[in-house]
Amino acid sequence: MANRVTVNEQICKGCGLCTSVCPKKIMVIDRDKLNAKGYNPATVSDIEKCIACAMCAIMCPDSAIKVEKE
Amino acid sequence: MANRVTVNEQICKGCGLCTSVCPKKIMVIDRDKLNAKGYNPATVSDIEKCIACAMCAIMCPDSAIKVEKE
Amino acid sequence: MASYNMVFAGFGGQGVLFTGKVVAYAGLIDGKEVSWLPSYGPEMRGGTANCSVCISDLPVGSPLVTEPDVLIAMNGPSYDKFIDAVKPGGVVIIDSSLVNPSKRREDVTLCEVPATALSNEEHLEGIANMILLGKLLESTGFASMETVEQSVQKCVPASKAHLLEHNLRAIRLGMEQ
Amino acid sequence: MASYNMVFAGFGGQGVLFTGKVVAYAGLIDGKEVSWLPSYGPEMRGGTANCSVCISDLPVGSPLVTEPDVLIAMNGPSYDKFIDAVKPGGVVIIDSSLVNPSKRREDVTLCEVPATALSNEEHLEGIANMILLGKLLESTGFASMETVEQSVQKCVPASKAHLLEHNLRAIRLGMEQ
Amino acid sequence: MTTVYEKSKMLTDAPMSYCPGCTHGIIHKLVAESISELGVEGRTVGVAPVGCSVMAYNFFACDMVQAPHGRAPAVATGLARALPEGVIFTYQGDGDLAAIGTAETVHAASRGENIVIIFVNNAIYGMTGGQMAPTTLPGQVTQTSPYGRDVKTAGYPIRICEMLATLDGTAYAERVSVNSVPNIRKAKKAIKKAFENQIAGRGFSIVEVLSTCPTNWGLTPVEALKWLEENMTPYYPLGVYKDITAEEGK
Amino acid sequence: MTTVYEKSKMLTDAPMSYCPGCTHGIIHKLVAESISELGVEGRTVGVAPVGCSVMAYNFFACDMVQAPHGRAPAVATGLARALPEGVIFTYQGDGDLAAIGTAETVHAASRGENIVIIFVNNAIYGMTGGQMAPTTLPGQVTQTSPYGRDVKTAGYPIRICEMLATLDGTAYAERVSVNSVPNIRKAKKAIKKAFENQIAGRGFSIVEVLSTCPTNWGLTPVEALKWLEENMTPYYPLGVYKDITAEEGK
Amino acid sequence: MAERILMKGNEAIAEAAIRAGCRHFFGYPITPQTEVSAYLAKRMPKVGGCFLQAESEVAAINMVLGAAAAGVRVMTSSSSPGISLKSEGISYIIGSDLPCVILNIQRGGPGLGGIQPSQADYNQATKAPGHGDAHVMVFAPSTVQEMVTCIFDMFDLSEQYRVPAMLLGDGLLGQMMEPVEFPDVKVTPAEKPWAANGHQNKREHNVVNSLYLQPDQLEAKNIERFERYAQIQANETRAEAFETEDCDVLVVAYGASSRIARSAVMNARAQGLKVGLLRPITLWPFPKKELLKASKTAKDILVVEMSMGQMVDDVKLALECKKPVHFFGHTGGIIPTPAEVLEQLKTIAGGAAK
Amino acid sequence: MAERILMKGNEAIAEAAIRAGCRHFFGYPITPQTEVSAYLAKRMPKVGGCFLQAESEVAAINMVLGAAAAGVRVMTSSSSPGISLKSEGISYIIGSDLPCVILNIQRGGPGLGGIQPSQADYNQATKAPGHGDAHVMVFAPSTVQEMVTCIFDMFDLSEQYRVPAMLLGDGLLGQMMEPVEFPDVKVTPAEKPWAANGHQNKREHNVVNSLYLQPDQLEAKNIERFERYAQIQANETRAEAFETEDCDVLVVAYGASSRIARSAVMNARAQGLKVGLLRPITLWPFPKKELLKASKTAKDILVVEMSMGQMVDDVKLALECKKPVHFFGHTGGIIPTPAEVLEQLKTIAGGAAK
Ligand SMILES: Cc1ncc(C[n+]2csc(CCOP(=O)(O)OP(=O)(O)O)c2C)c(N)n1
Ligand SMILES: Cc1ncc(C[n+]2csc(CCOP(=O)(O)OP(=O)(O)O)c2C)c(N)n1
Ligand code: SF4
Ligand code: SF4
Ligand code: SF4
Ligand code: SF4
Repeated sequence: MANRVTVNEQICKGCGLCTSVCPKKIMVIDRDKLNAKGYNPATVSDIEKCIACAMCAIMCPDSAIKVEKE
Repeated sequence: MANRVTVNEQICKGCGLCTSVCPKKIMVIDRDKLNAKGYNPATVSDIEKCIACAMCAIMCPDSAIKVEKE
Repeated sequence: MASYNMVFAGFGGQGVLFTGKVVAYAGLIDGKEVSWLPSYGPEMRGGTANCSVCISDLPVGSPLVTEPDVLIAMNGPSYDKFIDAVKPGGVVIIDSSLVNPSKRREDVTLCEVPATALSNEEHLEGIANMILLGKLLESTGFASMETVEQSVQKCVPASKAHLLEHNLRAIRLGMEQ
Repeated sequence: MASYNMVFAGFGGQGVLFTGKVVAYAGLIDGKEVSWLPSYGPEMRGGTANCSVCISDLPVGSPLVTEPDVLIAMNGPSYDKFIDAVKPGGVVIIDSSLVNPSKRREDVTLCEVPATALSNEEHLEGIANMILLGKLLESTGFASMETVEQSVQKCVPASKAHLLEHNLRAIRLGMEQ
Repeated sequence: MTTVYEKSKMLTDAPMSYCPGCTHGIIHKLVAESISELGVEGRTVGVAPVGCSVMAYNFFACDMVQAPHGRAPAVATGLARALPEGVIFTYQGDGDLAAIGTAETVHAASRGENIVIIFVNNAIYGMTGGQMAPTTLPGQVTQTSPYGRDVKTAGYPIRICEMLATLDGTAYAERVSVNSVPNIRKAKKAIKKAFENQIAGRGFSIVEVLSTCPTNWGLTPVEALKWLEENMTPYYPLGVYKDITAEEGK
Repeated sequence: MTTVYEKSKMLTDAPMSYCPGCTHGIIHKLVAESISELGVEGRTVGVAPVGCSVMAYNFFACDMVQAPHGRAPAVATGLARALPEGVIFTYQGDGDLAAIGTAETVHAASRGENIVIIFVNNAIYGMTGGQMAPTTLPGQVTQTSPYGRDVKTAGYPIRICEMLATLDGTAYAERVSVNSVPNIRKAKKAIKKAFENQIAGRGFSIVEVLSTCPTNWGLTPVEALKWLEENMTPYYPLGVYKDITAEEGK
Repeated sequence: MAERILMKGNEAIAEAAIRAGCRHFFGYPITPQTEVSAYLAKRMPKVGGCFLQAESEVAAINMVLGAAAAGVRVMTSSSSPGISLKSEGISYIIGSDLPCVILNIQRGGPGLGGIQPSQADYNQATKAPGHGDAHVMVFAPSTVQEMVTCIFDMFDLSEQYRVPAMLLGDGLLGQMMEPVEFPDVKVTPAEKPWAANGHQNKREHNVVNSLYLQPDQLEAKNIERFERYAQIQANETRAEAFETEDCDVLVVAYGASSRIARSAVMNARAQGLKVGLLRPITLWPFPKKELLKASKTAKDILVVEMSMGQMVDDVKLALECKKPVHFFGHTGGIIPTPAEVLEQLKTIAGGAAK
Repeated sequence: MAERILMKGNEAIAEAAIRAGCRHFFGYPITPQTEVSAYLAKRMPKVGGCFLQAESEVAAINMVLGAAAAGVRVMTSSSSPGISLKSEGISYIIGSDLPCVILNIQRGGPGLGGIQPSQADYNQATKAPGHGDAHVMVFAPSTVQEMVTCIFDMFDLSEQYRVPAMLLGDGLLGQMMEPVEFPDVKVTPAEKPWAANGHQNKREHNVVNSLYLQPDQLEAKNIERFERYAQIQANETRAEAFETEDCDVLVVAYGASSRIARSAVMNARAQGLKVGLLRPITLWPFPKKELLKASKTAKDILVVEMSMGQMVDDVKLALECKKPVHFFGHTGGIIPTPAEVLEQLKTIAGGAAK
């Protein structure tokens, strides 16, 4: 079983800071989605690779990310 | 002939700063005189001893002293 | 029509303020009384932007358009915000690539132009607004094409003169929609 | 006399403000309406100080005395400044050790008390003002000696209580002049 | 599952009004987490400035007062004097703190006022649309330095920590950055330490946080992090400028 | 006979309004002599503060502007920008410069504004009757620190030269004293140098002059000189805190 | 009742504040009100209170904002130029609905002006204490004793209505000594559930704020505040009428100038002139109904001020311009004399008699 | 005449200032007037002028004082809270008899308030721009073009009378674009023998000052200044009358709200209502005689403002309270609509008809 990363898509502003710090490069902006405020939210492309380092969450200015460890 | 020290008695406030720095102790407050503002002006007690060092004049906050050298 | 009261609305960055300015300048060139008023303040950042434009034969009173004859909406929130205010009989032009008009009104003319899609197809990236302007021109005739051309010339800064032709092409494209 | 309007004037440091306060307090002890108003501001420093004191059966209007019934002048400039303002029939008390009354008025009573000289003689250094207060008491009877004694007690701060007797002695001395 | 990271309870649910990728949000988190970890939410009163963080009163879950532009240290002084048990902090931008608020900042420090100042230095006026700040770098283009800041007419940037460190009342002054995860971790430590100082009554603590303004710098959020690192940190060296606890330790 | 010393022509005939023995008068002389010796009376504009020296406009024989309390550096900035050929100086007390005028002082320095500031530090508010100043020494009794300045509630004195020396815009900052003839001679050199800097366009120069306030210190003028030396100089060390000409020279 | 003692106006205010439960004072020195600070610097430490000399008037008023936001009784003091500097802060305090007491012991203006008594900040105090639609309650006592009673009321009313209260005095009232006694009342400050003093995890977080980015919210806030203003105008006007029952000429004057006017009225009565005095004690709210009542028999009104004539308009408006309103005053620190006012009264009465 | 171009109000002011010979600007950013600074930051260096962003509004107004004292044309700009901060400096500038131009592009208040258009600083501008007996000339243009013409006049008149001039605009006028053309006039600033710009050993030293410690001197100075004020009141009032000849109801409104009022009047006329508009262009001096003339036939007056009603009193006073004065307005940044004003006009006209 994998770790869990939850992005609050309504709060996310698609700034990409999380994606820039993810050591596994699995945090990505989802260009296909648009939230109510008009932003493309971040999402995890491959949760299996997640090491729960929480770099993304620490970096997120909007506290949109929750990281849980197996 | 001696040096000349002129105290503008109307301007002098009798503060005594000049007397405190005179190396020859010849600059004194004249307790017998009172100027229009109610101050006892400074005066030179013994001009012969004056070395025209101008210490008194340099110290005088009210520019009341003029020093001339022989 | 003696006067046009228009609202241009969308996300910041979509060029709605610029579009409004081109329209106002066209009015000026035609010798009309005109005004242009942007929304301003922090809500502009990351949020929506809009401006009011008035073109009239008489001096403009309030430059703030609260009951537009014409609404150009470039995103959903803007459409939602202004659609109810449009005067009966008014014209509403939307970028249908971005706006999915949830609410429809029977008493206004709705022009749906997939401006963003078109701009991408036609290598006119970033000037979907000019396509909508073309549609506005076509549907209201608020000015002549020549006037609008002059107006665009006025509004495009010298440093970006090379984009002039692009803009005009986009307007023409919009007129054909 | 229903009211006294007095001016106390001299150099800063001569205690004119304090004298005025003692007089005002005496009025208060006697159940009168009183006021005390100092001159204030930078001109006080190194310059002259003065205060207005009113004692009256009725509420005091302007606490600023412009036409004194009584003037106590402790230096020449003060005498010169206020002598013309004294009401005809008024009383003028001067420290004649310090004031040489250049101008004399026929219509006022002038009491010349060599207060400074006296105070030095009588080992009452620095309280020439109290000697003048004694003279004031004697010449106007604005209050009783008992009242003034109480007043001095009020006005001398606890830390200086040992000076009380000196003050009273000075006042008595002044009354005898 | 164990939670490795989640939103601090000292932050309200109100979505933050900052631009996408603006590091104001990160700094908010660090402040909230520090207060929360120290368990003093209930007696904390924060002071919001005028600037992009003017609505900080909506984001922090402690009592908050909104101050006039630049006067947060004075407002905090009033609070601190009225609430001896209170934990008082201000959150201020560089225009707020280092321009209009210079006197209030210097004097709160000089008085050793028992408050924490979180000083967000983003080298520009964010809220009003990108004017030159006292901290704008030489040559930097802003709305009011359109040809680049010319030090000959517009003067030099002010290094606040260095300046305040000269004052006897300053207990703690450190400059940190939030441009990377390691720096964020250091920033968190500094901010927490400032609050610890406050709780211990050590007096005036300021943490200067280098921050981004992607919107007015005209960069993407990620570019902005890099610009900060490459341009701001050389001019504003990170580090501790004063720490009376360290001095005491000596 | 040759004149060894006489009243400067840059001083008017108006008798000075200072208390007997107040060293404001000495500092006036040094300013006047410096301007006179540099031959720039005709293009000098001075700014008078609010404080005992408020009427400096009556004493200096150059054009003068009276500024609101603390704002002399801003007024001087306006003058300097309007008169590129002007020689602009301010003359300010410690309440004026270091309390209410802190922001204006720091920013004029930071801008490297081409002005001279003569800063008269007498550790008290003279004109208003002896209140605590930012420069009042710990323990010093004043009207508003009647039990002696308690640094725990009233804060610490500010050392202005040290603080301004941290700013890039400051060209020259020196602290001098006028409590003795040798010190007066040094003070004169410093003041003259500040004006030379101004004339050469080197930017912001400040000379802090330790001065007495016999009246509000409750001392005789001569005692006051001694008090200054014994109490103020230890806290406010004399010396050069910044000098770009020296740095250039290196 | 306690003993009557002689006290300077400035000191009496300071003592009254302490007795009214004020334990926080933030100020900056300025003539002619320095005694307020000097007194409190001595007294506050003895009663466990806080006296702080701020670095400026701007800082002082914002310290007041902070302390008031925390819910304590707080006061600040200044004189004319310092009040101008405070006007942004005052506007914020108004906009944040905070209670506090502000003293303006006026001096001559404009600019640095002078330091002698003046009443030339009337318009600023009553009409524009800061930017925006904003008012403070303005009290204008005329004796040292009344300064004391006003201070008690000001703290109470300010809390009751959540509107700052300003005492508009002047150098004359601040500097003079008069007998005064301090009432022996128990003070009970209002509950302040809105205060930002730490929620102790027991309630939602409080916010003290004057920002409303949505115009409709800002308008609603302003309208709500003006409803409180209307209550104040209805319930809190104060004035004293003196010899007004049958007056032909009514003098209107407040504060220091009302003392002079009162003497003039007494002298005029002694000379058989039917004149009276209406002395507003609150300047905002302006005592309209009191003025209407006092002026019933009057044919002419004479306003006496230590300014170029600032209250005149309020008098005219209160009377709906139905009676001629004359003005006499001095400005710049000159105190009018009773004789000058009497002169005016004679001229007007003479004119009216014709 | 030059070409008509589209320009924002704020930018047009800035350009007009440059063309009026202003080469010195000191300001501090604040919404909604930032474009003034932004424009001048670009333009000033090109014309050899000085644009300086001060560290605060307090510093900015004192830089203005310094530059004005040196004799140059100088301008500063701010919005409501910033103007409060400037009030001490403004009072000093008045007290020093210096000319300058001050912009207040008003926003909602009090306190931080909001950033949308407002007219709630009317009282501050016209009655108490600072402490003391003090006035500035206040201009209230209603179009971008008129802003330009006002700016030229303001520099000239300010120098002529040695009284600062304030442009009282608002966020609407500052932010909107309208066609504007710049007059091609040659500017000749007044001689300034009083300037503190270095005596060059050719004259006595000049002093720019507002301190007069002797009350009689301060009073004399104030009286002399009020004589200039009286001249301004006699000669410099400006207003525009629109459809007033036969009106039953006269609307009085200035600046942005006068535009709305004008639309309402046009609509009302179209509906047969006899209504007119008097638009004050100078607020101080208030155009009394123009108002009296315009209101000749009117039975009712309606004042429209973006505030809680601040000009109302001036209108009443000008009319000596002889006609009922109604008020309609919004505050806090809400812009009234012509329809709302029309509604009011109908109600009043209906009432009047009865
Ligand atoms: C007295 C006053 N002056 C100016 C303003 C306008 N203003 C609002 S925020 C701001 C500057 C904000 O910059 P900064 O403090 O650096 O914070 P940031 O927005 O960058 O976070 C200014 C000048 C104001 N509200 N009040
Ligand atoms: C705005 C304002 N605040 C306060 C004052 C009152 N005031 C006049 S001088 C002064 C302080 C003077 O002290 P300092 O600057 O140290 O000069 P000194 O008198 O000692 O030479 C103060 C507070 C004022 N005139 N204006
Ligand atoms: S950092 Fe946060 S706001 Fe930015 S993209 Fe990632 S989740 Fe979204
Ligand atoms: S120093 Fe000057 S003022 Fe003082 S006593 Fe000597 S001569 Fe007189
Ligand atoms: S303007 Fe700049 S500082 Fe303000 S929220 Fe946006 S990015 Fe952040
Ligand atoms: S009060 Fe002090 S500083 Fe002022 S003139 Fe007197 S001695 Fe000098």
